[in-house]
Amino acid sequence: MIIRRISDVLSNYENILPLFAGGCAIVFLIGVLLLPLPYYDDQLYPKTIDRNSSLDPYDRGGPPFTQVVIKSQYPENSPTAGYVTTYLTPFSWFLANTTHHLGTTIVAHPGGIIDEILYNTRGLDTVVEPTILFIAFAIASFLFRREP
Amino acid sequence: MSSLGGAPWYILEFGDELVYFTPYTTTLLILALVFTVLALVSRPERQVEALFGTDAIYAKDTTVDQMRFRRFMAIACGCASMGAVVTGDLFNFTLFVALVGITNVGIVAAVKNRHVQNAAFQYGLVALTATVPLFAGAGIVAATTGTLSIVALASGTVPQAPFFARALLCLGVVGEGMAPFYAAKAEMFRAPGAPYVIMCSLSSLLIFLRVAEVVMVI
Amino acid sequence: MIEALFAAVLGGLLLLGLHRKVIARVQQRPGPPVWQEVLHTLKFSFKSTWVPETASPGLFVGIVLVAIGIWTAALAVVLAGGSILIIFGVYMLHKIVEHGFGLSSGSPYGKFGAVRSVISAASEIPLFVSVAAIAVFTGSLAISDIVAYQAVNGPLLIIAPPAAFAMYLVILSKMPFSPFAIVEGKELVSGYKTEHFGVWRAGLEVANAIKTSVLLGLFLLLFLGPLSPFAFVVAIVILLVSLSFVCAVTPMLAPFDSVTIQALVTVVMLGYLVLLGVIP
Amino acid sequence: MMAGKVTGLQQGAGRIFVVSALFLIAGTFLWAIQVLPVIWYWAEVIILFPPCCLSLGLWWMARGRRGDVPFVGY
Repeated sequence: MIIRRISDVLSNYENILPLFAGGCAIVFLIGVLLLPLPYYDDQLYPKTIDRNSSLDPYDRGGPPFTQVVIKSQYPENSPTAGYVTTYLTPFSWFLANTTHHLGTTIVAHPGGIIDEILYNTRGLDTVVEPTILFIAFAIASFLFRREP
Repeated sequence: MSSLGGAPWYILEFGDELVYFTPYTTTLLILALVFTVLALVSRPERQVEALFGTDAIYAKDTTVDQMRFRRFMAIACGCASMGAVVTGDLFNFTLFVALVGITNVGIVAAVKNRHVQNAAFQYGLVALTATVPLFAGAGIVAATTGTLSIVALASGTVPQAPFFARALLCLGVVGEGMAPFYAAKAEMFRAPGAPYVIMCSLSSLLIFLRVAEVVMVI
Repeated sequence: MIEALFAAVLGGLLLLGLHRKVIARVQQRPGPPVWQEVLHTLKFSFKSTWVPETASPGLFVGIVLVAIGIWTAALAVVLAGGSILIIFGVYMLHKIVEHGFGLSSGSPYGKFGAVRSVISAASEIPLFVSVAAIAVFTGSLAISDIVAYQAVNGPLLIIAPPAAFAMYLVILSKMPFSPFAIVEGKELVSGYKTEHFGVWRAGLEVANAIKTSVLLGLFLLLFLGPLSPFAFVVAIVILLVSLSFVCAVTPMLAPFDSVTIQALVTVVMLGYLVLLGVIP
Repeated sequence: MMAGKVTGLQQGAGRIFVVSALFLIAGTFLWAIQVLPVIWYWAEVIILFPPCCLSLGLWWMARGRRGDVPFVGY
């Protein structure tokens, strides 16, 4: 019976990856058929590429070492957008305002270096991205160091 | 705000990312929290096994260093799914979902059992592949609507996200959570350490529930 | 709330007893009395109770609390007329409860029950489609809105029969003795509940009773709309008897076949959604 | 009826039962006179009903004896 045959295929976990890849291929094919998708001009994070800049693909615009001009979705929530302190969670912001023990350098935050390359305004992403990296490192190092 | 999950009770602002607590997301958050606490406080069980061809019955022990690592991974997984269910930003959501996929592999990575490891490897490959549709989905939403905030997308001030992007998001979450095709996941569940392996399934169910709301809203 | 909770527990236990009775009568057996499940729960409550030596104590006990808690929450959502997405979430989380019950004891029977419960996660997918189809017609997912919509436009059972069918299948897969109840197959002793005895089992029975009441009641609210209390009771009994008939005359499917059939139903339902025009 | 003496576990369970039942009754009363908002009342019931349910049975019959090993000796 066809059901028995389908469930035979499904029950073997070696077949999961080909099945998933097949699903991806089908969806992408449908996507190609649905092209072109309209590009929405009023982008939240506009990007102007200055081909003449010496920093070409990485030039984020604006004069260096000052505030970057950043458009944000909720300007009222991020009055400090463009400064490195934008990263701070409400708790860290409270700490930074009440004590002298919280450095505000971008390097103080594990995500800082990575996210400076991305953009200066999205808080939680900065934390999650390096977390993914570190978790992957943790798994790899545990597997490497564990007793055989 | 569309009324799918109820009106938000509280909105927490992380700069450009809103974390919002509707009845729906709060329910999911509490469930993730409860099981994370369970993983934190309960010791692993000892699986009783019978050896084939003999009358020997023995209990598998989980060593302390294994237990520590797996507990760490289970808690990380719980935190990742908590983030995924409450976040109000599409890109942030995809990041959390990717984190869930990695920690799921981590939970069983320490188990010394060939069968479980093979399944975890297959699962890891699928989770790896699934990041492509996942981030592509978020990228297409950004390109066609100009924003990533789920609140803004739900309010109807920007164009609706195309069907293709939503399908990609679903596909990505299906891959990260291995949602309907559980063959590999079922094999992973043979590993001892119940409080931790439960997080594998819990996290994927939670992100699945959340993506259902997200694709209906955007 | 408290009185509704007691009504749900007692009603659910009686419904489960009726379920066993009808199945027995269809199979030409005398069957247990209808209040058997109530007696069962009382009996389990008063039995000597401990935690197995190999079990993970926190999870072993905690999962019983979670089981009762989530279904109490689901009942609260139904009473408040809240979003069916939340009930959907609770329904899917019942899977985790099954894993927890099965895995926490260390017993092989429980473990296999839990592994089967992971396999059969596809059984929840038809619910998604059902929810989506309801959203298309009513434009809202709040139970109160859906009931109000039906008071004006007639029952959804007539407007969207495939959605009702999908939901019926989902309820069926959670009934004991159903063709999809692979997690508690008799070849695994009692599946995931094997090692939970005494008070733990009584707690599980309470959770199951609330679950049965919530799911059957929800089906009536979603697809028949507002009913008078008497009509509600009659309808819930009719619904249950129909489920029992299906359970009585069908054998249990092999685990992966059960998953495949439910996945195929989902595919059919997706086709229905395309027809409705949700998916362009 | 009850053989053996009451153990510490039973006493603890009995206390949990009394406390949670008192809270549930108080909550219902406060909700009925409209002091407690309905959402808090529900939250209280959801949190307290499960332990109330279980501790009643534990108080009755949990002797706190050592656990056995499943699957062995059948």
